[in-house]
Amino acid sequence: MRVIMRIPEKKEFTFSGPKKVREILRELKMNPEATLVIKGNTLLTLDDVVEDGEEIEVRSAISGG
Amino acid sequence: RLCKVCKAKAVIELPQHNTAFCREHFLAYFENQVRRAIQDFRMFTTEDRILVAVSGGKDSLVLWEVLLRLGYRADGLYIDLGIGDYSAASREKAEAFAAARGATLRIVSLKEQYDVTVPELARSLRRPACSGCGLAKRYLFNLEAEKGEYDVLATGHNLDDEAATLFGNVLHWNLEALRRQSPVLEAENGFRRKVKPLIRLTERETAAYAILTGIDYIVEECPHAVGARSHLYKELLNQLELHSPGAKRQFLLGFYERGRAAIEGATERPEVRPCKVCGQPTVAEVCSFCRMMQRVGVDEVRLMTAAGVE
Amino acid sequence: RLCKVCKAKAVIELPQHNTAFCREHFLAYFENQVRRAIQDFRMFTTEDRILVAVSGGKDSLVLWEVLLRLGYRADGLYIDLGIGDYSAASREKAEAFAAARGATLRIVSLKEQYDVTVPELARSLRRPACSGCGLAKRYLFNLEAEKGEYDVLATGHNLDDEAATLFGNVLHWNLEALRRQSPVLEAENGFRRKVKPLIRLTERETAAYAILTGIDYIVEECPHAVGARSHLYKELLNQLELHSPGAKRQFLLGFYERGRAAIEGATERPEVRPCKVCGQPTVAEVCSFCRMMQRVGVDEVRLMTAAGVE
Ligand SMILES: [Zn+2]
Ligand SMILES: [Zn+2]
Ligand SMILES: [Zn+2]
Ligand SMILES: [Zn+2]
Repeated sequence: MRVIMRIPEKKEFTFSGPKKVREILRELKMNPEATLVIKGNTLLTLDDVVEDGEEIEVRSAISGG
Repeated sequence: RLCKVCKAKAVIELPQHNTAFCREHFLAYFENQVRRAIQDFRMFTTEDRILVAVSGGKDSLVLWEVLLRLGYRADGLYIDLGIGDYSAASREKAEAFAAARGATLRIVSLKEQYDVTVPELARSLRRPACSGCGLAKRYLFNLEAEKGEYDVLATGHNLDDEAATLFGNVLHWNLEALRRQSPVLEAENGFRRKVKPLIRLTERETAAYAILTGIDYIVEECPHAVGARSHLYKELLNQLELHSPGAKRQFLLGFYERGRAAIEGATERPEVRPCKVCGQPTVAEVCSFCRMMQRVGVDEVRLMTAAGVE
Repeated sequence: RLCKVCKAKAVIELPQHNTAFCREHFLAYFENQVRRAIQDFRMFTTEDRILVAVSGGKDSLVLWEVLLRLGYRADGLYIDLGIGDYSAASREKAEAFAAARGATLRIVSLKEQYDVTVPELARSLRRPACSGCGLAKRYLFNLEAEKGEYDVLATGHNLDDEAATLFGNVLHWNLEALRRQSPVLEAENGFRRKVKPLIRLTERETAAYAILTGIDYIVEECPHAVGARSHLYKELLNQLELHSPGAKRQFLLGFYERGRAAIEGATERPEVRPCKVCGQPTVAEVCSFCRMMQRVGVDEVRLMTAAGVE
């Protein structure tokens, strides 16, 4: 699977699936309290599973201001 | 995980409420929280004309969207600060949002009105860009609201923004800032009424609302905001939240309910009067915006003209 | 890195003061900070008889050591809570410390006086052990000070302890607790004067002082304290400190200088009177210690006898 991050900088990761969202966030060291996982036009919860060949975006919800 | 209301598959978990929602019920929950903030703090009614400060980011666009959905009379104000590609891209998002909804977007450009941009300000003043930027935004927001005769100014500050500010104010025991921190600042001495309808919702919730309603916002951060102190405070509060869900919310709402009143009586309110140059309210002879602009070479006539003073 | 004073090799760096010290100058710095806290907050004089609450841990033994070195009249009080090996080991440390210095150590045993231990209390009450433990310590400390006619009670709370407590109180906006949080609580209504002379020094500094002066303290934590909320607060504050050295200190001392006064006026002081059973001060009819003990079967006569009431 492809995991895309846009902020603070553009990055891309590849994981082998199936894998739970919770696991993906743990490996990326992202705090679930400040993160959304986007697939298409919807969101995934921590127990959702991402399969090989799928693409998701992990987006930090923290912004300045 | 299933939606608490309809048992359909959930799209978002909210540990602070120990719950989860499907798309439909999350949007309903979100709009309800905004409605509740507006009512609890008596922010405005459907009669009032509201000006929303729109940056092109998630919070301000989501706020505008929800106010329109709830039937309020809300226009947007975009302030173009001339921060290169970032300003261009964020302005486009704001314009596209307004056009798609047939909503009114007012635009003020620092470059057009004062022939200076935020990066230029920062360079001449040798100050961090964010301080000049915040000052300019506050000033122009109030000025434009006056010109457009709006009753209320609304900003998209969310729970995380406010909790981080509160954390910083408490760490330094800045009593004056604590007194001023409020979901509603009443109109007085030439300042318009100011409100923050998103204070019951976290940053993560506003981002989720934007994604689930298809609001196209600028994801990139302002290049000047990187490494800001408020990020550190937000991170620490989110770590706390991870261990005790709801802690952030309790911290902020508890302050509004009890802490603020306790501190309010102990600080003095400075006297406010009109700026000798532009007429906007200030505690000095000349307001800090005019002083900043004069230091970078903007002349008095231009400041007066932009402010609509003869 | 070299000692700021004498340029010998440093043994400790203090980022919050942007400095480093050799052994000798660190000890001098440390004792000076204690002296300064005592003076700034007018804690006590060389005339006063001081009772130090000694747990066998680093903070209380270091406090006792410094007070003796500075020439104060300080005795120790060890309260044996009956927490298995932990109590036995910590009591030994306290006794050895006193013996080596020819200092007076008073000992009170919960088991001997009331025939109950903290683990038994926790089991019967089905409450976390720490709540009963804190209550018992506070009660017996005050009672013993009265019996021994001490002028002041001193505890080893350090900057991290106090900053963590403050953080918790602020997170919950517990105004009553904020009002009571102070380096000095004046004597009133049967409570003796209480002071915290280590509040200008961090946990790391007190540990360093113990090690460099060869004080043998109990390193293990009380088995009940593991995972306490205050640990999380300390960790978060230490992360903050890493990014802005001095932030913890500023937070705590700023509260004492400005925040506390602002909040003090806004809270009401509850009325205090003697407990109907033991005569110790309380805001209820019967004090919370006596109520707790009665709930686990300790009878009134025993409570009265232990308190020296006829
Ligand atoms: Zn649903
Ligand atoms: Zn002005
Ligand atoms: Zn030295
Ligand atoms: Zn009693």
